[in-house]
Parts: sequence; C-alpha cells; structure tokens
Amino acid sequence: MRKLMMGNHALSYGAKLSRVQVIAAYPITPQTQVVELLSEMCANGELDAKFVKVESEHSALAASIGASAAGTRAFTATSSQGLALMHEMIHWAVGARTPVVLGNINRAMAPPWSIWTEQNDSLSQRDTGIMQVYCESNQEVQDTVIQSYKVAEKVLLPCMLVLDAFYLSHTYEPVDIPEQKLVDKYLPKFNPPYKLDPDDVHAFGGLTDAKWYYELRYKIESAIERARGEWRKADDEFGEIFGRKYGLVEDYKCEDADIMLVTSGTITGTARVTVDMLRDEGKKIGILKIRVFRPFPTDEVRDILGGAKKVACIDRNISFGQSGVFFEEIKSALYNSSHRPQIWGYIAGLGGRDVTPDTIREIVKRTEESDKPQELIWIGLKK
Amino acid sequence: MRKLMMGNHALSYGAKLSRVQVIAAYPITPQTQVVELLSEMCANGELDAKFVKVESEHSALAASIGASAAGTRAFTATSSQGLALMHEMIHWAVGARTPVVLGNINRAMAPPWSIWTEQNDSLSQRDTGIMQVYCESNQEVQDTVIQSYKVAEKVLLPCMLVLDAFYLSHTYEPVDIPEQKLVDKYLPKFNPPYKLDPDDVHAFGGLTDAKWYYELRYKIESAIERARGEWRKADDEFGEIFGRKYGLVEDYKCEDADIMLVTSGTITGTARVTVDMLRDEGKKIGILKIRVFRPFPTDEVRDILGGAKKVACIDRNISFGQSGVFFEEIKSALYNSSHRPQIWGYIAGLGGRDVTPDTIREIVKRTEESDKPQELIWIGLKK
Amino acid sequence: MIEVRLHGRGGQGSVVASKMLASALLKEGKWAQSFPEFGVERRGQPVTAFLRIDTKPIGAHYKIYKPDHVVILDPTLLGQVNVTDGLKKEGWIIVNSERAPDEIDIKGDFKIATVDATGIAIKYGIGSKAAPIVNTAIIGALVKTTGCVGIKSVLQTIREESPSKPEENAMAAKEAYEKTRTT
Amino acid sequence: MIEVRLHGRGGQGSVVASKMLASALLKEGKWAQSFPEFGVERRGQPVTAFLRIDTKPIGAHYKIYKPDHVVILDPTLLGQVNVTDGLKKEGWIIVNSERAPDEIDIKGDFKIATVDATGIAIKYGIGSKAAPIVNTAIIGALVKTTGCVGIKSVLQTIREESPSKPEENAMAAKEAYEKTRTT
Amino acid sequence: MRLTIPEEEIMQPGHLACQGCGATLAMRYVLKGLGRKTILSIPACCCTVIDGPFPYSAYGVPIWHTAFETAASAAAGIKAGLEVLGDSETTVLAWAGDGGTFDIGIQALSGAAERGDEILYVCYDNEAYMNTGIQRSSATPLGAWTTTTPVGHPKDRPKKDMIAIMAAHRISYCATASVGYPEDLIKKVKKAKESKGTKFIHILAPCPTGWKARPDDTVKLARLAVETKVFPLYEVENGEVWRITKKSKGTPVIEYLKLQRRFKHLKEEDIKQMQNNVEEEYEKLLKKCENA
Amino acid sequence: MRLTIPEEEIMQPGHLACQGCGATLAMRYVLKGLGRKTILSIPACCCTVIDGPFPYSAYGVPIWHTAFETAASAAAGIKAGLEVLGDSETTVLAWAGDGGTFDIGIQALSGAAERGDEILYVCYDNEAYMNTGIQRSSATPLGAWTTTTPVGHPKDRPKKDMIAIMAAHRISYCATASVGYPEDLIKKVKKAKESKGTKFIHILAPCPTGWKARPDDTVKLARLAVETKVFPLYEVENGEVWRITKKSKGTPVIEYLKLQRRFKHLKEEDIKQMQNNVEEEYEKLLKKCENA
Amino acid sequence: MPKAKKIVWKGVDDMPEMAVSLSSMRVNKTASWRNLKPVIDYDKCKPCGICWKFCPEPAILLKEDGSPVIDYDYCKGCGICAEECPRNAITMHREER
Amino acid sequence: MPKAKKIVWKGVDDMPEMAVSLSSMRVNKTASWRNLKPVIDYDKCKPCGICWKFCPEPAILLKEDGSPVIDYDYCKGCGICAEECPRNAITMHREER
Ligand SMILES: Cc1ncc(C[n+]2csc(CCOP(=O)(O)OP(=O)(O)O)c2C)c(N)n1
Ligand SMILES: Cc1ncc(C[n+]2csc(CCOP(=O)(O)OP(=O)(O)O)c2C)c(N)n1
Ligand code: SF4
Ligand code: SF4
Ligand code: SF4
Ligand code: SF4
Ligand code: SF4
Ligand code: SF4
Ligand SMILES: [Mg+2]
Ligand SMILES: [Mg+2]
Repeated sequence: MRKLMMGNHALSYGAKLSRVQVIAAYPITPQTQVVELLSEMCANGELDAKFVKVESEHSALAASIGASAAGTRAFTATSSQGLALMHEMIHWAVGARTPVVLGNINRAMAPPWSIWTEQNDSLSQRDTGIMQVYCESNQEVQDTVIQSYKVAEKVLLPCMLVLDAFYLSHTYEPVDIPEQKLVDKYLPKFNPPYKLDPDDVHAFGGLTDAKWYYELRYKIESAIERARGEWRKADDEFGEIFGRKYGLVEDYKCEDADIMLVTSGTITGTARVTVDMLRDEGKKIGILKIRVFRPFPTDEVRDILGGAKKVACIDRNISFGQSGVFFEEIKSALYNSSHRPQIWGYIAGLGGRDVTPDTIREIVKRTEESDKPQELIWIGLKK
Repeated sequence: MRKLMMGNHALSYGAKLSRVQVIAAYPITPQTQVVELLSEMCANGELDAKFVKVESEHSALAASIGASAAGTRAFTATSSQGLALMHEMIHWAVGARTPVVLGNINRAMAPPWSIWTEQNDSLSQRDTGIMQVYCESNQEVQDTVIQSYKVAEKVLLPCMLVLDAFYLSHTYEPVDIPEQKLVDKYLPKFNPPYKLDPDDVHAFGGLTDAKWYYELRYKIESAIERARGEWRKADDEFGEIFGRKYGLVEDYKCEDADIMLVTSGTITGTARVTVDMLRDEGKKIGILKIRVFRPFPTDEVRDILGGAKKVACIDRNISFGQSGVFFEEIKSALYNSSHRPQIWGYIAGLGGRDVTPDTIREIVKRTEESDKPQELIWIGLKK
Repeated sequence: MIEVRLHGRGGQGSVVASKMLASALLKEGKWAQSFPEFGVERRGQPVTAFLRIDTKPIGAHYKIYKPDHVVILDPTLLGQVNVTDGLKKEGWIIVNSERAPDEIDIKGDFKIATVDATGIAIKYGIGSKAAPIVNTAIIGALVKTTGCVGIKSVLQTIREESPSKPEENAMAAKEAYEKTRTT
Repeated sequence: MIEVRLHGRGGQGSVVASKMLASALLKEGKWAQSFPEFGVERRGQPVTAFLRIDTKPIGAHYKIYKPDHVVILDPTLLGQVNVTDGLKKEGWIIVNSERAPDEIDIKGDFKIATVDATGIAIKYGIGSKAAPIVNTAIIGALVKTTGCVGIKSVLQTIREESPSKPEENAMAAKEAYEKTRTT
Repeated sequence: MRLTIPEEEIMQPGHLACQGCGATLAMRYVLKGLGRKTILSIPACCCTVIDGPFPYSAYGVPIWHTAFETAASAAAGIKAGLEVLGDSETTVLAWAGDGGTFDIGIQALSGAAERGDEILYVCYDNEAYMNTGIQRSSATPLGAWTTTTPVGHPKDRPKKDMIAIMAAHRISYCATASVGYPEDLIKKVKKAKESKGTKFIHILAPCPTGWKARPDDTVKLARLAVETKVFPLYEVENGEVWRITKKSKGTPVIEYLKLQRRFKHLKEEDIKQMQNNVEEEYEKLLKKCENA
Repeated sequence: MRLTIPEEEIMQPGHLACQGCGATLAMRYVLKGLGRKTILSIPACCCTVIDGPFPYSAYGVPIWHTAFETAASAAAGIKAGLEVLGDSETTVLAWAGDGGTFDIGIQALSGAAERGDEILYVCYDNEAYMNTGIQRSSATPLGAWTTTTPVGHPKDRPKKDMIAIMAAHRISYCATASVGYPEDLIKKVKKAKESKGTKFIHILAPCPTGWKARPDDTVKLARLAVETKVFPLYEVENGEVWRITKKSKGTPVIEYLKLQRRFKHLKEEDIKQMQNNVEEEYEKLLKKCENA
Repeated sequence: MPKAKKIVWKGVDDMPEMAVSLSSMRVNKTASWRNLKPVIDYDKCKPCGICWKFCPEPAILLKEDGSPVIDYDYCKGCGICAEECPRNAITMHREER
Repeated sequence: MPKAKKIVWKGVDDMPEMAVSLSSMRVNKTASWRNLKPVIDYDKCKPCGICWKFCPEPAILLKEDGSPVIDYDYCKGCGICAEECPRNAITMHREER
C-alpha cells in the first residue's frame, strides 16, 4: 500500500511492521509525531506493544535496554538534546549487547537553541559503538527500521537510524507499506542467547577487571565488523522480498566521474538532482552516498573513491578543532589504500541552513577550480 | 615546594592555584579524592570558593556553566559514566562559550562495570568542541589546570584535562607546587565579555534559526583554531615563569627515528623508557606524544610524523566499527600532507590491561616486521 | 515540477491543505512532496506550507524559493506578509476573499483568483463562526485554477482524510471549485 | 631502580606505608612513585601496594611484576596469598611476625627478615588492641634491611604525615628498625 | 484608580506567545513581583520560544537559557557565582514548565532543595508538554486528552502532587498560584523572595492551544480552576504550616471542563467522579491546613 | 526451634562485602522475602561490587547491572518486557543505595511512581556514597562526618525525608525497615509484593566501613537506630495511612552515636540538639499515624 | 526599557561571539497575528485597569488618568480584555483587509 | 543452588559474547579475609538460630537439629554472631599462622 506520510510516521510504521514489543520514548521536536503515532497505535490496539511514557530520554533508553534484556524487541526515538542525554545509555546498550533500535531526528545542538537539522547530535555518538544508518527518504526510513532489527539482533548491537529534521521528519512523501506477513517472514522473532529469566540465573554486566574486559571489547568490535556483512545480506534479502535495496553506500554515476561528492542524508537527493543538471552541462560528477556509517564501510569507500581524481566531501556537521566528520573518516579510510584521490572538505547546512542545488554547484565549482585540497571550507558563510 | 601527591591531588592543587571560585562536582571512582580534597580546602578556608555538592554529574556541569555565565571561574571533575552523563552539558558549555575546566579521569565505560583506565570516555566527547589535553604525569596535571584556564578564558571554550585512572589518579609522585603569586601573575582574573548581570540585560542562547546559527558555529570553530596558537603561547609563557613546558605534542627522539610511536597519557612514560632501552640495542625509535588533542595539533603532527618511514599508533581506546581514535585522527591529519608515512594501528590497554615495556616492544617488533600497514591490531589479546 | 506555497495562520490548517493535495496527487499516480515551514508554529502567527508536484519521484529536499503558485488562506495576511516573494511569472495567486480578483491589491506579473472560502466554510459549518477552517475550500480553488490535480481525487481525499465532517469539507471544496473567480 | 611490594589487608594502611616511604625518599633528593593495587579495597580483604625508588625522575607507569623486596604487614596472609610471586633473587621478604626469620615457612632464593610490628604497635597504642595499625612499624624494618632510605628522613616523615599520634608512630618505626631480625 | 499590581512592565510585548497565553501572564506577574534585580534560568519550554529569537529578547531581565533538565542546577550555579562575587541582592529565578519540573527537572530541583540553594523556583503549569505540541506530562490531569493520551485512552494517572513533594522536602516556602489571581500571585512571589533557601511556586497557567480552549477564556479558566477546587490556592511554610489563601467557591467542575475541548470526550459519570475526587482532595487539603 | 525468617538462602557466600556489611544482610532478607522469582535491577553502589566480578555472581537471582541513575527506569523496562511476554509472576526489584535513590536516581523513581510501573523499589540506606569511599549523600544525617563533609564542617543539612516524598507520590505502599529487625523487614517485603504499582521500602543498613564502626556492631546499630527513634519503623499505604510497626523505646541517641566514629566530633550540645530533633520528628510521625 | 532597534548584520564579523541578545522583541510588531481587533468604547469605560492587568502581551497602556489605550502594534487580538472588562467596554471586530 | 565451578578460559573464544555470569561466587573462599575466628561453644549453645539469622555472608548453616555450624570457608570473621548470640556461646579468636 502506498501512503503519504511524514518521516516521523515512516519511522513509526517501520517500528510497527517490525512488531516492536516495548517502546520507551520521550517527546522532543522534531520527533514528536513518532511518540504521538505510536501512542495512538498502542492505545487503539493496532500495535501490540507496551509504551513506557518515561520522564526523560535517559530513562527512555534505560527502559528500552531493560526491555531488550528481558527478551523483547524494544524501540525508542529522539533527537539532539535527547540523544545527548542518552549518551551514557548508548554506551550501555552497546556494552550490554542489547539490540535496541533508536530513531534519531538530526537536529542541531544547543545553545543557542535550534530545532533545525544538523548531524552533530548523531555523529557525536560515533565512538559509542552503536550502529548508525543515515536515510535520505521516508521510504528508506521505514525500510531501514526493519533492516536494522534484522542486523542488530544478529550481531547483538543497538542501531541508530538517522533522518534529517523537517527535510524528512515533517515532509510528506509517498511510502510503500509492505504487507505484514512479508515482514514477518523477513524478520524472525527476537531470541537472544541470554535473557533475564528467574529460571536461568545470570548476572549481566558485573564488574570486570583487566583480566577479561579487553576481550569483551574485542567481541564488540568483532560483532560490529561482522555487521558489515550482515548489512549486505540483510539488504540483499530485503531487496529480494520487497524489491527495494539501498546498500551500505550508494554509488551514483561515479564510474566515470572526475569529481565525486560524498554525501549523507537528504543532501544526497538534492545533490543527485544537481548532478543530473551538471551532467547535462557536460560535467562528469558522481556521488558516493554514505548510508551505513557505523560500521564504517571502508571497503566500499575505498572501492568507489579509489577511482576518483577529486573528492568533495559535504559535511552537515563539524568536529570542532578537527574538521567535518565524514571528511575525517573517509580520509582515514583511504589513507592506507592503494589509490588516494585528493579530498576537499566542505561544511554546509549547519543549523538548518538550506542546502540547495546552488550550494552543490558552488562546491563542485570550487573543487574544480582548486588544485590543492582544503580541509575546512565553509560554504555559504555570511561574511 | 615539592610534594608527593596523587594525580587527583595534583588536579585539586591546580584548581586551587587557579583560584577557582565555584566548584560543582559529584564523586566517582577514581576521581573521588578530587571532591574530597577540594571539599576539605573549601571547608577549612584554604580555598575561597563555593562548592556546590550536586546530586549528579549532569547537574555538576550545568551548575559549573551557570557559575561561569555569572562571571566566575568554575571547575568540575569526573570520570567515565559521569562524563558520559555530562555529554549534553559538554555541548552546552561549548555552545554557551563558558570556559569551565573539567578534569576527567580516564576510566573504561560500562557495561560491564570497570573502574580501570581507558580513553573511550573522553574520546567519545571529541565531537563536542571541548578542548582536550592528555597528561602523563602528576606534575603535568597540576600545571595543565593552570594553563587550561589561561587558554579557555582567552578563546571562551571549555577545556577537559585528562589523566589515566590509577596510573596517575592514585599514584603518588613528586610535584612542584609553584608560588601562588607567580600563578596570579600568569593567570589574570576571569573577565568575560558578557555575563549575567541585571544591570546589563542580555538573554544567552535564545532560539536561533537558520539565519545565524551557522555563523555562530563558525565562531566556535574559529575560536578553537585560535586556541592552537593560544596553547603555544600559554605554554611558552608558563615555561618562562615556572621553568616547565609541555608543547601541544612532544617529540621524543623522533629526529632520526625509523619508527615513530604515537602515544598519549601514561603510556608515553612507559614508551620513553622502552625507547631508551631499544636505542641502547641500536634501534632507532622515536615517540610523538599527543598532549593537546582538541584542537587537533595537525601542523605538529604533519611536521614530525612527516619525517617518519613507519608510524605505530597506540590507542588505549577504540571507536567500534572504525579503529583507534588517535590512529584515525593522525591518518586524517596526514592525508593531505606532502609526506605520508605508513601507519599501523594498535589497540592496547583497554579496561586497564597493563601496558608494559614488553607491550611496547611487541608493537615495535610487529611494525618492524610488517611491510603493509594493518589497521586494527589487538595487542595482548588472550586468544 | 510544479511548486506551490500556501500562506495561512497557525492553527488554520495550511499544512493539512498541502498534505491533502499531495494525497490526491498520489491517487492519480503522480508524485508529490508536502512540507510545512520549518519552525515554530503559534496560533495566530503567519505561517506557510509547501507542495511539490511531479510526474516522477521527487528526491530533492530543499526549500521552495520560486513557487509556481501561491495560495492565501487568510486575507488579512495580504498586507502583512510578502506573499508574492519569488512567485514565478504567470503563476497563480489564489486568495480567500469575498472580493473579485481585480479588487485584490497586489501588483505584478501573475494571475489572481479569489474565492470566498470563509463564507463557504461557515456555510458548511466547518470550524466555528469566529474561526472557520478554510483549508478544504481553498483547495477547490487551487484545483480549479491550476488544474494540477483532478477535482475527483481531491474530493475523495478530503472525504478520507478530514478529521471531522468529511462530507461537509468535500462539499466546501466542490463549491469553492465552482465559485472561484479568476481575472 | 628498586621496586617494593607491600601486602596487607583492606584498612591496614599498606598504601600509607608505601606513600610515607616515598615521601622520605623525596626528602633525600631521590625520586619515588607509590601506588596501590588498582581496584576495590574492602576491609579485611588482602590488598597490595607498590613502591618504585630511583635516583632520577620516574616516567614509566606500569605495574610491578618483579619486586626487589616484599613487605608483609599481616602474618595471617602468608598461607593465603602468594607473597613471593615474582620476587627477585636475593630480594628481602620482610614479615610482621613474632617468629625468627628461619621459623617463617617460605622457601626460595631470597632473604627473610621479621619484626614483631604488631607487638610494637600495641606497645605504642597505635590503633586498637584488636586491630593495631602496623604500617609505621613495618617501615622501620624495611629501612633496616634494605637501606633504601635513611631512618632519619623516615622518622621525620612519619612525624609530619601521621594522621594521629605522630610521635608514637615514629617511635614504633624506630623500635622496629632496631629489633628487626634477619637470616 | 488604584492599581492592585505593580505598574512597571518588565516583560515587553512583541514576544512569541500564542494569542491568550497564560504562561506569558505568569511571567509578567512574577517579574512585577520580583523587580529588575532578577536573573532567569529557563530550560526548554514554551517560554524559551516566547522570549524571542537571537538576537532579541522580551523578558527584560538577564536570561540563561539552559538544558531541559537543568533549571534548578543552572540556577544554583548562577547563584553560587553571584555569592562569590558578593551579590546577595539579585534573585535567581528558575522558571520552568510542568514538564521541566514534574518530570525531567525534578531531580535537579530536589537536589537544590536538599542543599538549600538560595533560588526561587517557579513552575508555570499548563499541564502538558506544550512547546513540543501537547504531550502528557505528570502534571496532566486525569482524564485529559493529549497527543500521547489519545481520546479513547486519555490520561489514566492522577496529576502528580508537586507541592506535597516539595513540602516533603521541607523547604521554607511553597505555594500554588493562578494567573486568574494576580494579586495573590504577586504577594506569594514577594513572600518567597523574602524566604530563605529554595522556594517553590506552582502557577496554573492555562494554555488555549493545548487545552483546546478559546484564547479569551484564559483568565476565566484560571479563575474557574480555583473556584471549582480543581486547583486550590494555598501556601506551605517549612513543609508544615499549610494555609489556604483563597477559599474556593465550590463552582461545579463541569463549568471548568466545558470550556476545554481536551475534556470533551468525558462522559457524565467521568465528570461526576472528577467532582468527587476534587471534593475529596479539597477536604484533605483543609485537614492539612488545620495546623495553620 | 522455629525459624522466624525463611530458611532458604538465595544469596550465596563468597561475595565481596566488607566484614559485617549491613547492605548484604538487607539483600539476604529481601531475597528471602521475595523468593527466586525475582529479577534485580542494580545501579552502581556497593551491591554492584559485592555480587562479585564477571563471570561470577552471588545473589542467586538474575541481575541487571545498570547505570547509577537508572534503577527504576531499567526495572520499568524489564517489567514492561515481562508483561509483554506474559510473565506476571516475577517481581522486578530495583535495588539501590541511598545515593542512587535520594540523589541521582530520584527522577527515574519519581517517574516510575507516577506511571505506576509495577516494580518494587528497595533503597538500602547506609547514609553516604560508600562504594566510592564515603561521600555525603542527601541521606547522610545532620552532623555526620563524611569525606566531603569533613570534621569542622560536618553535614549541615538534615537527611532528606524520602518516605514523605514517596508518600506524596501516593504509591500504594512504602515502608521503612532495618536489618536489626529481619522479621519486620520480611513482612513488609511480602506486603509490598502483594501491593499494586510502584512500591518503596527504605532499609537502614549500617556500614561499619563508612560509619567508622566495629563490624560486629552492625546489627546492634541497626537496632539502636530504631530504639533511639533515629530511624523509626513504619509503613504508609496510598500515601495516607501511616502506621508505626515497631514502637521505639526511647533509648538516648548517644547510645547510637557513640558506636560510630563518624559522629565522634559532636559536642554535648550537638547531641542534645540531635536528641531534641529526634523527639520532635517522632512526635510528628505519631501525629501522621493518628489516622491509621 | 531596553532599546528596540532592529539588529542588522552583514555577516559573521558583525556578530557577538556568542548568542547574546542585543535588543528587545519590541522590534517584532505582532499586529500581524491579529485577526480580531479589540476596540474600547470610552463611553462605557470607567477606568478600572482590569483589561490592562490581564493583557498577556502586554499591549494595553494606561494613560495618566488611568484610562486604557490599546497598542495595536502588539495586540494579538486574543480577546481577554474584552472578556474580562467588567463594563463590556471592549468589543472584538474582525480585522479588515 | 547455582553451580560453583571455577571458570577457566584460555582466551576470547571460550567466553560468552557478553558479560554474563556463569557460576557462583562460592568459588571465592573468603576465609582469607578473616583475622578473627568465631568458635562456637556447643556446650553453651541452646540452638536459637540468631547467629544464623544475622550472619551477613551467610556463613552459618543450621543442622537438622537446629544447631549452628560455621562454614569457615566463607566466614570473614566480622564477629556479629558472637555479638548477637544471646548465650555468649561464640567467641572470637585471633587467626594463627
Ligand atoms: C533533553 C530534552 N528532551 C526533550 C526536549 C524537548 N522539549 C522541549 S520543551 C519540551 C516540553 C516542555 O514542557 P513543559 O516543561 O511543560 O513546558 P511547556 O512547553 O508546556 O511550556 C520538550 C519535551 C528537550 N529540549 N530536551
Ligand atoms: C553517573 C555516575 N556517577 C557516579 C558514579 C560513581 N558511583 C558509583 S557507586 C556511587 C555511590 C553509591 O552510593 P549509594 O547509592 O549510596 O550506594 P553505596 O555505595 O553507599 O552502597 C557512586 C557515586 C557512577 N557509577 N555513575
Ligand atoms: S502553546 Fe500554550 S503555553 Fe505555549 S505559547 Fe501557546 S498558549 Fe502559551
Ligand atoms: S562499604 Fe559499607 S556498605 Fe559497602 S560493602 Fe563495605 S560495609 Fe557494606
Ligand atoms: S485583545 Fe488580547 S492582546 Fe489585544 S489588547 Fe486585548 S488582551 Fe491584549
Ligand atoms: S477593563 Fe473595561 S472598564 Fe476597566 S479599564 Fe479596561 S476598558 Fe475600562
Ligand atoms: S564471624 Fe561474621 S561472617 Fe563469621 S560466622 Fe560469624 S557472623 Fe558470619
Ligand atoms: S545464637 Fe548462640 S545460642 Fe543461638 S544458635 Fe547461635 S550459637 Fe547457639
Ligand atoms: Mg507544560
Ligand atoms: Mg549509600
């Protein structure tokens, strides 16, 4: 069934189709429609889940993790300040190996207060071990929730699914809703190796000294590395059943491109439109869209960008005192690679500053005209 | 005066010498002696400051930020879970441009519970904009508190000073305590451009839409970039007055080195001892110690590592699904550099696993013997 | 691609109007994207909503700066907000007003249509008399003038999606469709 | 570089002993580093503390695996804990015990010293009779046997740093220094 | 004509509150009560937005915008700073909504109260998370619709008794107030200002948007809440001395409910039940007041 | 011989509590009261460590170790999971220290209580942050030494009245208990288990290490606290019905204080003052109990 | 009273280092929010100040003689003044345009 | 009663995926913590179970006949049993070595 829905609804439908069993979430702009729709669904019986209406995001994730530990499929959603308040618990979900799925609406961090999009909230979680997937359409949002549970429960790690504030969260787009029974076929029941059960007594997460802590961390790293393959598999299988697939990254016209743009989130769609225009004008431009960001798709990035002469990375975020995060990560990924293109780093669209085809054009132009990479180019700064 | 003290005391003495005016902190192992000693100092009048004995770390930083906004010099200290709980407020301190100084004792994140050293807590804050300085001795800890206020108040950004759990926090070492009047000469009173004052009415941090948010972020980035120079200056001036200086990075015998180790924290001292032994054995090994991590000392790293053939980066941390954080950052820093040595990435010492001269030797050996860089080598993993 | 901007006040349902239009388009096998002004909406405050229409999926996600058409739900906004900002030449500007198009005090290279959506909404009892809800009625006028979507699918959508009084809303749209006056 | 390991029980002050020794070394212009076992300390639980001594600043920060000497504050630990683990050949093992060194049931290539630190502590009223605090007394024995630091600076340090009964603590150390028995 | 509340306007017009916003009235009155020597600590809430966007401000006193859960702790830090600087005159006013007080901010408030930090904490209560679009808070009354307690499943838990909780903290002064009674409100603000340690005032501030009411009914609703005993006006000193400051008339609860569409779904028996609850609670309150 | 408490030992020896730890006794009794169909949610506290390191455990029931501030919210999540899975039998027990309850965990607890989450929350109170080495909490009594309320400046705020706060939440059951009275304690645990929604039990658990007391005095101290009226034993139903469960003898407070070196610095007049406070508080409590 | 000048910056260099307010929201004429306009019938009004007291903007000023004046630059038309006036001296009218 | 076997792993591959406990702390003989040893004088003891009731480990078992036995593998020597015994049947002795 095709339905017009905002990104927040797509997120909720994704959760519903995944038959989540416990939801614990707290409202925050621009995520509120998620808690509202899920409340509604739980209230009217459309969704057979328990909604814990917690008093903060810290509790939201703590409760979700608890529910996961009890052996149920748990879901939460938040944004910016709420995600930041969850930070300790994100580490927790990772260390506890509870495959909670968390929807995050990318919103700029305060102060000053802002409710507009920016990736600093989610990217600030890049060192916690939670998986991260950036979506560029509402369809992708809905589908990715389902895929996320598939992978998360396989490798026992939480997954954060990310969408841009307003550009997706509040934008109505057509979304194909798959049949529940197909989803059930794709996504089996959650069945963790250990759970809280008085008939099978275990303590979870007890004090672990230098003797074994290191090995447990190694297991997390192994799991998230395994997740690379699991994402590929889950996406392929999804494609077979539902006819849509997304990849860990997407290569848009990179094959013969002189300049490859690196994008994520909704900037991708705008860049795609712009690239089409530029190609009409005879310019060979391609796009590498990063979808799965954690685990970082090093192989794909090397494969695709390895063939580029010039790369222009567009970051709707900044790691202050360093550079854009995607920029940093792709440089790092390519460092020990055999082919190393020149890479320019652009900062754009922070705090909801609109990124339009003109913005993309300017980035392409500056990359064309320059022959020495620059690391921190602020596009559209009012001077 | 030379005194034997644990790192936690050095941190407290640094705060005292800096004449902090408001302290808001919450106890956590292995930081407790900081709150204890500062409580004592405030109680007996040794330090003329108000200690707000908050009920959580989130409040600790919120209160410190408030005090800073009121125009006073504020201090806090924490570790691991506490730092993670502060995450939202670290973003806050940066956006609000309040130069709070925060001492963090590096401790591994739970679960499983651990109280032992690891850098994942502080490095998980690398995208917030707080400055970060890693110390390797108690002397450096004390001195760095004073330097931190100097720089932080110049650029109006908070600063986190980091020391290893137990290896510094609980280890007694001789520390030279400078005379208060020299410190007063070095560190002037805090005098921010705007503060909360009923006679000069301003709202701080109000809602800011896409019109100016971007520019305000640019100002933060400019400030932290300016901080690179301010750190150099502050360190030089410190050297002149107190006879000790540390640099943003330290180059130990890199000049003629075939292999350069990249280290941070207490691993550096152990590596230094090992390098001396190895040099006695005829091996040309050097060390680049990263002290200031945010702003990232890109120039220094390029300067020094640019001359290396092989680089072995030792990370007591891991960004799951990616690699060690220092490894990632130095690769990124060197990517667009003219000279690009081969770089190996080693994970070591997580959760307090001891890093000994033998560990360092193994890292050197593996780097010597390998001719293709590897990205994630777990040293000392029990197989 | 056709781009439309709607002007209203917080609480008047401009976003719903644009969303219903998009739904109707979907029914016809077209593609649409509808979004509100990105920000805080306050009761009474002037607000806007947007609509993109295309025959193929719409991937781009940026704001609309040069609309093809503009819809004004509340006539009192006319002097208060720059409603013609960026409006393309020859575009429609559709105003909820009792007046005739040529009595509307806007100048420029575009076409004007009016409809007494307020009157129609009151007639069908949509919203209260003090605060009639005109969003379905005004849709009728947009359909009539631009033809971007068929009135049938619009009426069907209104019947399906109106939170209350579906039939009245549909009738209001229909009446507005019929009574729209153009220059 | 000399490395020392101290064995005691949670609450007995082994860390303080090692810290006082380090302080005394500082007084003599030497360099020292003192640290506890890294972990949770519980009243009653066997715990350890460490000391590094050198003539130049000590930069290395890792644990001590092969101590030059070992000090045992509580004789009941002897059968419970592997106190000689890693102890270097010819190193001293200093035990708080009424017995003579050769009556101590440890075998290996090291030297044994004993002192009745408990008796001395009780004599000077340090701690309670049920739980005498022996850390200052035992220091005297270490000084005597290893000579790693002078008794004068040790006594001075004890007088300065003891949280209570500084004089008694110093006298206990002195008496232990004098009464230490070696093999 | 004698004005019954201070004439000076500290809060300025041009702000971004909805038409007929009760929260704004609360702010106007509280600032009148405190005067210009006031610093505001405001966490995320409608009043964050109402004040206006950077680089403008409407409230007329310094404002520290702070994270949602930190009204009290940021205020405590500000106060500590002022104390060190020797300013004992300025009131530090933590100003938060019901969500920021009853839910996510209760820990920081409880901590400040325990420490006895010298702050005045005012909760303006519009009985839901309004800034994010009307979600339930623990101040939402039993039976009310919100977007997260949808019709069919309206709120099934009673409103948290925040004054009882703060009284249990034994702070020197707590009180309820209503924007329908500005004189009483301002008197309490002045009393709180004179009291020591942490002080707490809980103001009912109707929200036409969230209550689905007419904007011109705001003041009437604020009065009806008191008259119907739904929101009695009283104060508590040191957690012990309870005192009603305005007798409630006993107007039937329905008078209050019927002006708000958030209660539209209630059936006759629900309303009867509500009337009973209200009477019962009022009796209990009167009993507590006996010792005054 | 008739045993007065259940014989079965759920908690196992070999754990890591100090000699004479009161918290451990509390755990032993509560588990006896609840039986094996229990899941523990434990935030950071001494009991985290006491249970033993990975891969071992001492408490004998499933344990969810959770972040310091999340005893209640993690428990709520676990309970929600069990409910969805159809397990209504198992008790989810949030078990936290005074710091994790009175301070950093009060928000999650307050939230759970407001929602009426079906959990039993037990706070074992050793009156300071013991696991981190004896820092003040808001449960630390007035006048006590801790490392952050050093001699010369001992704690200058009274102990937070946690039961009054929870009673103000109107939960179905709250009670105090002491490890000196295991029968009374276990009775309350069983009563709580039978009650609906969120239940709260506050257990005094002397800590020889932190109180600077002899390990063999633990039980005696736990009894003296009750006998001296310092820590009366009572229960509260629905926030309204207060009931003393064990009359306090009126032993002089000094008998309790003198066994603890954390009070060593107190002067005669301090102790007198304390005796007065204790009497006064007890009177107030008796008054509340009149309605029982 | 804080100044109410419009702040005009060309770009980043004109701005303060952090987000501090520099002017009053008085720059924001909320007249544009109004669809109903309160009109005072001064014949009916016997100045009591109640309308002034309850205006949430506040958009009612009091003259020397205590009689109220509506500041139509800011009045949002909520209708509270009309509702609360004990003498029914204020009526609400649809804004015309 | 949970099994109390010592868990011995060679390395990472032997371990469970996360930090779950697999055995009881009974493996940890806390006898090593004890410096004072409780000894029951069975002549004085008239079994009442009080020592058993108050042992925090618990390290006192009750025999069929109700008389207490101290499990010296776990007794930490806190002295509570001796203190609480109403018949003074338990005395504490310094551990010898
Ligand atoms: C940590 C965090 N979570 C959520 C939010 C989103 N948020 C902002 S205001 C608000 C509601 C405020 O409710 P209340 O305190 O009652 O004030 P009101 O808006 O009703 O005036 C919420 C949920 C936030 N800013 N920060
Ligand atoms: C967020 C966070 N802050 C601080 C700590 C450190 N911490 C662990 S246990 C503890 C004290 C616990 O006190 P309490 O709850 O009274 O239990 P007790 O240790 O006294 O039994 C503290 C401060 C932590 N683990 N997490
Ligand atoms: S939503 Fe309610 S509280 Fe918020 S500004 Fe509007 S009327 Fe005021
Ligand atoms: S410190 Fe106190 S509470 Fe903690 S284990 Fe020791 S005796 Fe028990
Ligand atoms: S209508 Fe409302 S805003 Fe206008 S003057 Fe009257 S009360 Fe004030
Ligand atoms: S309320 Fe009515 S009578 Fe009173 S001053 Fe206003 S207009 Fe005049
Ligand atoms: S001394 Fe303590 S641990 Fe040993 S048996 Fe007696 S009560 Fe138990
Ligand atoms: S308490 Fe004493 S009398 Fe009672 S069983 Fe134990 S040893 Fe025997
Ligand atoms: Mg509210
Ligand atoms: Mg405690």
